[in-house]
Amino acid sequence: MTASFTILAAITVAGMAAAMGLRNAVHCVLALTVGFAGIAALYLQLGAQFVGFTQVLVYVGAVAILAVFAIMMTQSRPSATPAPRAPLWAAGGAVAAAVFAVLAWAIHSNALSVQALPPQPEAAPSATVQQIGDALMHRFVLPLEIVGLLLTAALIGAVVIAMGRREEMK
Amino acid sequence: MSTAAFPAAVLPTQQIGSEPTSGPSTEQLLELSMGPQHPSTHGVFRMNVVLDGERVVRLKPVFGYLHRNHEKIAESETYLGSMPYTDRLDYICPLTNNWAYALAVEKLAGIQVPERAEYLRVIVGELTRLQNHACLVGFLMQDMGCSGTPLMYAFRQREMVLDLFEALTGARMMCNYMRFGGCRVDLPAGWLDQTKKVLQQFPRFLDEFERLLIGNEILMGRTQGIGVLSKELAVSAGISGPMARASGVDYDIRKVDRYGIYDRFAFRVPLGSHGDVYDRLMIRVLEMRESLGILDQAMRDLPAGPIVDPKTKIRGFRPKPGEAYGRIEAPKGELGFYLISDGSPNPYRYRVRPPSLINLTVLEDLCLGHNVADIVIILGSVDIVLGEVDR
Amino acid sequence: MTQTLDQIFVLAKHWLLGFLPAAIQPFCSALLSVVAIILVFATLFAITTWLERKGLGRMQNRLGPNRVGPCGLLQPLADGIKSLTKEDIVPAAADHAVHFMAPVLLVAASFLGYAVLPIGRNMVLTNLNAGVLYFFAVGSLMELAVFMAGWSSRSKYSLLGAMRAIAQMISYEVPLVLASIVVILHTGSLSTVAIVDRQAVYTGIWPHWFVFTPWGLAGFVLFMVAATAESNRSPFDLPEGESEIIAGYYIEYSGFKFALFFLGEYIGMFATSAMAITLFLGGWAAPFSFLTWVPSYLWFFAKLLAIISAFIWVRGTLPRLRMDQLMNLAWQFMLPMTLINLLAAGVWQFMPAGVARWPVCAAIVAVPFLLLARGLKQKRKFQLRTYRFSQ
Amino acid sequence: MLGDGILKGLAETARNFFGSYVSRDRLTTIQYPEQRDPQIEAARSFPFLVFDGADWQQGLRCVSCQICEKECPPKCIFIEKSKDKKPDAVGKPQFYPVRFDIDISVCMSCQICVEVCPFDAIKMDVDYDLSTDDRFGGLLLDRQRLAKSNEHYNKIHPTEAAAVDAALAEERAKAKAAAEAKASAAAKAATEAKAAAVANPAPAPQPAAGESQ
Repeated sequence: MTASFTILAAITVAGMAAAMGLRNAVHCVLALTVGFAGIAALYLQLGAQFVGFTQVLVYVGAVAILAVFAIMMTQSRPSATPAPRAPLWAAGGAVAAAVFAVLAWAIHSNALSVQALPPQPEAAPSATVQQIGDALMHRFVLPLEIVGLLLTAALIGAVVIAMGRREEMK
Repeated sequence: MSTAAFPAAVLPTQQIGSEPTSGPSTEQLLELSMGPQHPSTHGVFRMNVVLDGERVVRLKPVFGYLHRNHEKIAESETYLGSMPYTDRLDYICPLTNNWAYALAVEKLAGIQVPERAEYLRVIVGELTRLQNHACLVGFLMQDMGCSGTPLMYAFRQREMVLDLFEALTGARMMCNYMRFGGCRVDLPAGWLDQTKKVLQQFPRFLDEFERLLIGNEILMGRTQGIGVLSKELAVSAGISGPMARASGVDYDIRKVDRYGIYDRFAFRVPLGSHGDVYDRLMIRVLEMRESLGILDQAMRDLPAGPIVDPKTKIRGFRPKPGEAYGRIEAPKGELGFYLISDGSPNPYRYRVRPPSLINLTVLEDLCLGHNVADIVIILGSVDIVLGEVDR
Repeated sequence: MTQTLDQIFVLAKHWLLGFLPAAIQPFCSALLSVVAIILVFATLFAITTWLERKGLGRMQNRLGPNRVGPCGLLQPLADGIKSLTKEDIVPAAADHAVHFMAPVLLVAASFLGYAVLPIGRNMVLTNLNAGVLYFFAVGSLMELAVFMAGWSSRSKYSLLGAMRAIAQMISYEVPLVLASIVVILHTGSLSTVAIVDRQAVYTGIWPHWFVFTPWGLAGFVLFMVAATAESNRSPFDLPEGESEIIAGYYIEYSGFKFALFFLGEYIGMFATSAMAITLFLGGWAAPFSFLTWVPSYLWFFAKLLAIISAFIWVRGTLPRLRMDQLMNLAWQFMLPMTLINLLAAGVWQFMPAGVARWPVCAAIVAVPFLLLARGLKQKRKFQLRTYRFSQ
Repeated sequence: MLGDGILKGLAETARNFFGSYVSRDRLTTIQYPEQRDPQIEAARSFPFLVFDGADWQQGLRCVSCQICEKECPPKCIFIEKSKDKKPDAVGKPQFYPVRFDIDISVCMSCQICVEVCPFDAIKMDVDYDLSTDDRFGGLLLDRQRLAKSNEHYNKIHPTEAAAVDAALAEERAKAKAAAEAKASAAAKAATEAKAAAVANPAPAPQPAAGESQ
């Protein structure tokens, strides 16, 4: 529990909470981005440079922008009325608390077993990226290819849908 | 404002007024007011554009920000008193405005123009065409985002022509040069040599300009197939000038009317076949080359003699009752003045047929389906001057 | 002696740090480097604005700024004072907090990239082993800043500009990253320091810069085109497009915030240019082995200034593309070309070292380029036209 | 090939960039306050009133005929005629303007006033540094500010002024001859010469050659 971890965790939690709580959808996305950036910083703090930068590149650079576009595309008109408080807020809160408890327990029990292990020697940072690459290209090459195929299919599907709409418009 | 995601930015269709002409009703349309302070509307012109994304769905031109009551003022002025006001119609080419007005009054009063004055009129008129077209191609490039380079080259050339105007008429833009039955002053000493020097440089500018941009892929991509004006629409909408000729309409008043002494000069009229922005640009470049030829011939053949009809009175000028319409091929198109005289010192009715305004009427037809970026260059290729549109 | 001169800034930093207690030395070391980077590149920004205005002026046959200080050198200072003292106008409907944060975030994000750029030998803030990845990751933050600026202004023009900017930056990030991957493929490292070290070796007098290989040259050109688009420079300055959407996403900014946008854009441009230097032009390495005595950072800045001059040159020449053309260029030309270039780099990697791999790789890049270019041109039917004349 | 047009354009700007350092007709800039273009003789800015001799009030050529006031298209001239008469440029007693105002914020420099003036009294100036922060007073020029000497006129429009001066000199000679003739005739008739000169109509001055229409 170092000071930097505390600060980063606080920023992340605050960002995510604001993303849920703010009224304006665009503000929510911006707050969400702060949360993403906090998570990326946490990865970096753990020495996972590749994951951290990928988090920034993908989530801050792409997902946030995508969310913004989605909001712009769908929300044509602002809802002037404040969102009504959900009637089941108490039940929701209870579920959230239960999930948190389960997760906390899982992590805590796991952490004990980790602590039992001797502290691992710090992996040379240059190895991490290379290790990821090696792992992807050797051990996980089949899953990688499958994921790639799936994404390509999704991409083509998206293009087809978009083109169909354009034809309609003409 | 915290609740509003898009209070001002995106308006739903219902708020715009009428239904969009195309597209599904769920489309979000954006109504954009381009102008009157927009940098590319060539003055205080305004376009209310309805956009679907960046595609133009509707476009409504709004005129009148520069309305100066020109026609009504002219009806309370003497005939001569309107001459300086015509400078301010199309302030890029004052001399052709002077000429058209003088032509109308000469028709009305039956005044003969001495030969030397006719030659002088052709010389200054073609110089005006040169600088107007140079100016236009520069501005069109600027609208296309050229960071000012072609515009500066064009203005360098234009300044030289304006220097000539100043040496001859005393003013760079508000020349007030023509008089009924001729011109106001004769050429000062050395003016022809200076003009020859300027004209010798002009082909170099045109070559430079063509090397700089005409073969440029970006320019071709931006202008070819954009803002196509069909020949039929050009004829039925009364489009004139380079814009009509770019659409393939063989209509040049210098050839049709042969007013003045234009039948003495050998020149060709370039015609486009596509009617897009590229053709309108190129027609102007080609017309500049033709104008250079006319100027060469006119300066070669310039006779000596009086420059103004001595019988025409400068004060107390009262044409007999009647009406007349005088028109010329101004750089922007057919510029006409329609006058009714009731025998008094001021016209009973005075009407301008401004080429810019008539050419602008097809703007929406040219712009529909194109991008915001295209609106700007289409407007630029129409070649308007708001002083003339709004009068 | 040359060694000392080369390392003078590194030595100076160590000497300064020697005065401090060891506990805060790492922190102070970083702080010193950060301050140095900000100062140096902010100065470069000032010089560049002057250079740009002078260079553009000369290209346009003007003088450029020449009133403030000798040769107008103090013009950036005057501009800075002007923008500082101007009224800061925030639109009434604007989202004040986001409106304020956008320029700050933009400048911050644009400076972040410098952390991994080796400015000279041993002169890099941090040698991250995922340095290139880091650079592109923080570069993507700028999109967010642009969106914030455009959205929070609540102006239609700024919204259009922001949409354009984001679409453009996202599209061109793909070819930008793909163009740089060839270098990573060759060096097998994401560390910028390692990449430069690989290039700072010589055969005879010739350096091993990656730009001197077929895939490196193609990669460099593709990278520079993508970098031009990424930093919103002409001819890809659509987000600003002053003749279309006036100033795009920062239309509603004034005074110092406007200057911050300006600063951010230029700093981002320097960063991508510096990345191009690092990846393809040998970073701080001297161009010939007998010139290695010149301090390394001087080479870096010489290369940077050369690239900036090229940017200015292009800006002074080309018109702007249209949005759809920009996208087509990215997806139909840049993307296939970068992928083909990747193939070429792979072939280079696996072919035995020798003369044979040169023509093979060159052909792999050049043949598709010619075919693609011809195909694109024919598809669009862009051509020079001939015109007919009526007599 | 894709891009050759772009390369051609780049070559052109490079040529202009270097050309602006060597060629004078490429870099046409004039550094305005220090350097100025030579004054063009035909140039015109705003009208002024010409006076002869040293005293502007005595030598003003204007006879307050008010033609320019009537003909001015934007109606920017205001003239108040005097009650008494004084001798004009030719020596003939004439009315003179007690007030002569030109609002140069309204004036459009058309020089129609110059063309219609039968007395060569109003001419166009070339001075263009006229901006002022006094919106009304500074731009409403009165008689005194409008009056400029014939030498000034000769300086700014030498050819035109020479023609005007020649015509005026001819007028004066004619008037003088007529006056002398009258005087001798009067001496013969032993009547008062001065009264005769006043009573006789002098020939109307001709417009100068350079200004004729």
